[in-house]
Amino acid sequence: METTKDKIKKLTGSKAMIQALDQEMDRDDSIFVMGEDVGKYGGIFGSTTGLFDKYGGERIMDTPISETGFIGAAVGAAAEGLRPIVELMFVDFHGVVMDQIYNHIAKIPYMSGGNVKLPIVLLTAVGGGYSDAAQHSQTLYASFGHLPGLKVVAPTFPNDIKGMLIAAIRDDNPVIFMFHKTLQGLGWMDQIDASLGPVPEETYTIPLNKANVVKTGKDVTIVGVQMMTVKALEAAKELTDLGIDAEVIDLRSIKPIDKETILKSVEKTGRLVVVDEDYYSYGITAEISAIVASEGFHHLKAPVVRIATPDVPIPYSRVMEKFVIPDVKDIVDTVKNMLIV
Amino acid sequence: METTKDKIKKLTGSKAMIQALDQEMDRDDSIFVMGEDVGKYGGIFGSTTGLFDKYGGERIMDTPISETGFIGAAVGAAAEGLRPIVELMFVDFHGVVMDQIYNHIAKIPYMSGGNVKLPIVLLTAVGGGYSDAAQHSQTLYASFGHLPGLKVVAPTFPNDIKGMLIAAIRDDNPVIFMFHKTLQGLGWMDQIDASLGPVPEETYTIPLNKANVVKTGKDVTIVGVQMMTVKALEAAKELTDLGIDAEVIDLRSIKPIDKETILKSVEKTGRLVVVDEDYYSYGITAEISAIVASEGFHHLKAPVVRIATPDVPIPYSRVMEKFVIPDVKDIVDTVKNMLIV
Amino acid sequence: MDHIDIKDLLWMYRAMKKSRYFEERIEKAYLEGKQPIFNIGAGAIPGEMHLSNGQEPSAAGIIVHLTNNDTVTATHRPHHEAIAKGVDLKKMAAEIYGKKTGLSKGKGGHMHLFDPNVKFSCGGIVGAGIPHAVGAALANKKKETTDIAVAFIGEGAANSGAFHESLNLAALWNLPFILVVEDNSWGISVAQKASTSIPSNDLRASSYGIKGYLVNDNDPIEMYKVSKEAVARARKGKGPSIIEIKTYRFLGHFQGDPELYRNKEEVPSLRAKDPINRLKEYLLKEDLSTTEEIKTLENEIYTEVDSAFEFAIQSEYPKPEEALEDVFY
Amino acid sequence: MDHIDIKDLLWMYRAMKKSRYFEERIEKAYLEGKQPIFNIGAGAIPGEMHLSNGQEPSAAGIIVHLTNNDTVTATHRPHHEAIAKGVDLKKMAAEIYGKKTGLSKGKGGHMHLFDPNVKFSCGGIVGAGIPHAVGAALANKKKETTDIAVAFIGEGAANSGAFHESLNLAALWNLPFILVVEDNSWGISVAQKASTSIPSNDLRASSYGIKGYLVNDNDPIEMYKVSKEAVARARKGKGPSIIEIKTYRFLGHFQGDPELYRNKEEVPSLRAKDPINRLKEYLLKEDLSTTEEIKTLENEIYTEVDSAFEFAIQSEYPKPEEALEDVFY
Ligand SMILES: Cc1ncc(C[n+]2csc(CCOP(=O)(O)OP(=O)(O)O)c2C)c(N)n1
Ligand SMILES: Cc1ncc(C[n+]2csc(CCOP(=O)(O)OP(=O)(O)O)c2C)c(N)n1
Ligand SMILES: [Mg+2]
Ligand SMILES: [Mg+2]
Repeated sequence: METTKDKIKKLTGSKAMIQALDQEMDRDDSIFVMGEDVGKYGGIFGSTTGLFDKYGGERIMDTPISETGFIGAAVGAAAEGLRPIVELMFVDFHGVVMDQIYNHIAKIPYMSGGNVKLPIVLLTAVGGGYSDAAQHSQTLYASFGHLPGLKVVAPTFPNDIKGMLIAAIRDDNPVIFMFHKTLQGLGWMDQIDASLGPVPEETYTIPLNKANVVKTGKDVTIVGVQMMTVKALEAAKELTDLGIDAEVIDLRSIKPIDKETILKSVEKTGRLVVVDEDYYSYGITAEISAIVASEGFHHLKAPVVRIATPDVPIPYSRVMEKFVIPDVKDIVDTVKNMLIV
Repeated sequence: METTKDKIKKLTGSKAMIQALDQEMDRDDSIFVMGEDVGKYGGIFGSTTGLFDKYGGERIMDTPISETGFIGAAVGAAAEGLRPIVELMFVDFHGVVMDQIYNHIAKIPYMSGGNVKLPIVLLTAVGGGYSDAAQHSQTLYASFGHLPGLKVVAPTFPNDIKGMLIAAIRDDNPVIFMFHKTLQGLGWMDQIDASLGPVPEETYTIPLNKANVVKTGKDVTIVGVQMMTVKALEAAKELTDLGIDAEVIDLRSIKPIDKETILKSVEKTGRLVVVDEDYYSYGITAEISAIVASEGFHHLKAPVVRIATPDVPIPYSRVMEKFVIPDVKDIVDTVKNMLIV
Repeated sequence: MDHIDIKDLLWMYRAMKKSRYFEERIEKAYLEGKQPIFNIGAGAIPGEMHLSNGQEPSAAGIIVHLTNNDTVTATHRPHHEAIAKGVDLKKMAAEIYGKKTGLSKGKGGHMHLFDPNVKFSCGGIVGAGIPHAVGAALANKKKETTDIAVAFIGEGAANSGAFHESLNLAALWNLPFILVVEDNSWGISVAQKASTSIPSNDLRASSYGIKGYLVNDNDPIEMYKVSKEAVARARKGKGPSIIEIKTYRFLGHFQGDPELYRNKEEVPSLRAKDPINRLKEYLLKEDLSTTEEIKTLENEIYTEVDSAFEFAIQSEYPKPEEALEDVFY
Repeated sequence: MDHIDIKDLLWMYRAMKKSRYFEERIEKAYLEGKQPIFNIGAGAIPGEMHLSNGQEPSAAGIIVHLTNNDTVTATHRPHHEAIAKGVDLKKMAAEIYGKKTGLSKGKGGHMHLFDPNVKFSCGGIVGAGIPHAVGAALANKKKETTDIAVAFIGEGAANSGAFHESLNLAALWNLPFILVVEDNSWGISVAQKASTSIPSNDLRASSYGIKGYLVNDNDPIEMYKVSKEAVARARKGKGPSIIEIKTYRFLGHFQGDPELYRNKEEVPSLRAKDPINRLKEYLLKEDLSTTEEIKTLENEIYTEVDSAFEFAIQSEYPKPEEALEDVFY
């Protein structure tokens, strides 16, 4: 990927998504978007802003609140050679359409012996932290990662958001593309630095199966995804002051997991901390700990450490929500405990 | 629990379930059952046979194929003080009703600050091995274990089936009760010894949060659930001939997991093998390996080993299905590799 | 004044006005800490906020016929129904403020209000409350009471699978169940015409062999009358009904909604037909009440609502670690 | 013989008879290795087996009006539709036998048949195929073809949420879509009356502002006529329809069903009205065909089906590790 400076602009996560969609829709007429409020509204979390004006209602289609209907319709449309992009407004709503997602979109390519390809991208907003309570604050990374047939990605930074979304659209397999609300850089939510970043204007792809070492270090490996990557980076900064040199890996892909990158890092550091905004049990912290405990066992100098949202629904009240979602301090304290005894 | 010999009879898994339901329904008028074909048919996998004749259509209610409707109705009925038992015929169908299960049944007790209790038992049949293919052969243990607010149990033996079902019915929290088709001892499926076992006639309960050491041993800890427990026991027998003394733990409860029993065993054996009929990634093998790698790390003499159905849908053709579902030989070979090098 | 009880109309006026005033206070409080820069997670009341201003007739017009033992399930836009149903106002306000004294000790928030004392609940998933009410109606039937259950939804929710499954069940089992569809023309930014293949959901009653009623133009009195019949039928075991009311959404879908999708003239023209004013004028014109009486009633409301807010504001926050309670393993 | 093309009726007879004979062979083959003790997982064809004997008119009567470019989605009981739609018979038989030469290389089985060449698919989740057909219809409309999509379901599936969401979408977007509801009186053991609040699903068309048709008594010719109209309307952009046909289920829900829930006399009385015989008699009575011609046609069918089974039986099984192919990460 050759890029010159003047072709790179700082974009928010939302703008990076829109640019990816726009460039791909421009290139390929068979792409269209269906979802609730993706039209004039532009997507509740800014995934499609401006695209309705450019592409019209035939290609940016508002739907009724019928997730099984329209996400199921993506199957038939994809089987006919179109490339549907469907938005499930909040990942928390997956339960009304999970059958279509996991029994059909995910399995038909396999059940047809590879004869039916379903190039479907399911966009969905994840994440808490703004008191939207138990039914609108989840990430559910592992709920999708557990089930076969789906690629599941959750990029953190605008550059990755654009590159991985283009890769997802061009992929002939179904892809669940999770974008984190706080990382969209929306004007009406928390403003955080990580939601704005340099994005090349040209089209490019980033693989859907590669983690990314976002900070190198030698003392401990911290793996996170989306907001937990951001917090791990902040924690790493604080740890530097304590003389601890942490390596931070941005997972990016929930399924498949890039074992190699993680194992290589643990080989170097000997220590693993996994941080997850999703629920603790049967989540990312479990999977990555298990990978390392079985395939990187002999490199481990200390027990693996898991930091995740405990197994309770996300509470509404800010004080309680802050308590359950892992924070920078949790990471710093954990690593300190691990290394300074 | 005091039992005399003459009060114990050998029952199949199915008969054990029915006895539990019968005794509880007899005791408590507020209990009723809803599900597809639970009436005259008696449950596709024999969960309610005979109960319609005894209790009639008001308490053993056949429903339309409207899982969101009738499982959602359990919420309202439970909130009104009844104790609904609902059957989701195959766990594979959960996708059409997952919203009711995980956003409402599981969360309302919490979202109401404990003011609304939902004593609902969701019965559901799990398991493959008879060529029912991708949409009728799953166990999906972790899909439920990952989400907060649900107790999730999956007993193996008739004695546990009865005791845990009674405990589930009496519990004031929602419980997902998974029964394995092959362990029901049905006349039209594979006949296996484990599906028949001694069951006390009187009512009794078995805790919903305790694993069970079904064979003691000192060389390696093998953790399984349902059919994988059965296979682990067979494997343990074969291993004995090789001079390997395996300890086998029947997990029984997917959520919460009885960490103590597992950690205690690994403390003794120093070696862990987890076997799961569910999918590999983000499954039981991940969670238990992670628990041990973080809380029992210093007892581990070798890398943990995970054996599970790989991350592909369950194929129809017998040769391929046999290949994906873990078998006795897989366990034996694994343990041999682990111990005899 | 055939079949209309004056007391009922005054009750309705009180419920509607109370809801309106409650929400006016919420509207202001919600912006505290969100200015000059709006940040959904900031301020005294964080998270999404869906207000029902304009939609009061649908709640008051049917709940006036209900008792504490009848069940109501509502949606993400629940205040008008909660207030009409008699949900504890102090605890409700405290819950919205995320306080320990709230209905759910701060765990629920404005989309998740539960008051089992008056059999009220609501939730944030479109359509999901319908089967809950069907289940309550099933329990009522099993217990051989004359209690009924009413589910409220928006017109958008009427295109969800839960609508169909629930109505078929309720009809099949002849349950004491009523579905109220509040057609406020919008499902967030999607117009009724862009979501629904027919003009109104009372027409869908024939798919289940049940009764369908349509109330036009947000008319509180028509809602009252129609509901009276539907409630009586349900109590008598004559089966479920659908009532659709064409109602108004004065505010955005949620607070902070830029509302770029709707015509600037829509809201003023709806506000000109404010149903609360219309009911007041009716009461006065027909000599069913006096300016005095209404003033008194309104003052009572202000006092009650203000003290609920006072209670909420003064209450303590939960302890962080209380987050781990109320899930039982 | 207004609007009936003789060739069409012969085509229908062929499709119906082929399906029947195919299933008769399956019925026998399914029991191989399952006797004396029935074990669902044993034998040449393991797993569940849902046969459609008696239901052939619903498939043939509409598919006769379709081309290879029209889409059909079917259910767990898919053979009659698959065969009428022209799914490769050899590969279909091989798939059911779990062979490498099958439609899906043995990965799908009888409930999961996919033949993209003739745009056929089916699946094991009740109701789930409806939105797939709606999506195909949407694609047809986007591409401005005159192709249409037809979803088949049982009457049980008509109470699923997917039914409602899909029909509303199809109607709203005016798609070339037809839903055929096969009411065979049963959803496994649950009678139509115990699952459905109204007598037939054509009545539900009014919930979507679309056309509803009812075909009584499993009548192949009536199905042909009604479908002709519905297909023509869909092709012309006049919107979706629901066709409900009252059909017969001769066998149990699946093979091995003890059928304790239905009256012993039901099946013999249905068999007495076998629609294949009725169509044959009609063809002969009206002099549209001859005993000769029908004999020849039947012999062709036997040969074709037998050689499909031969192919399936002779084919090899996949290699175990092929299980890991066709999921792409
Ligand atoms: C299953 C589901 N899908 C989508 C949403 C997001 N959502 C919340 S409210 C809403 C619009 C609801 O419209 P309507 O039913 O008409 O109710 P109104 O907001 O107009 O009161 C949507 C799409 C949701 N909460 N649940
Ligand atoms: C969502 C879902 N629920 C339940 C089932 C189990 N099941 C398979 S077929 C069937 C009955 C279907 O009845 P109907 O739609 O009338 O079709 P028929 O079998 O009569 O052809 C049921 C309940 C399923 N496969 N999917
Ligand atoms: Mg609305
Ligand atoms: Mg049927």
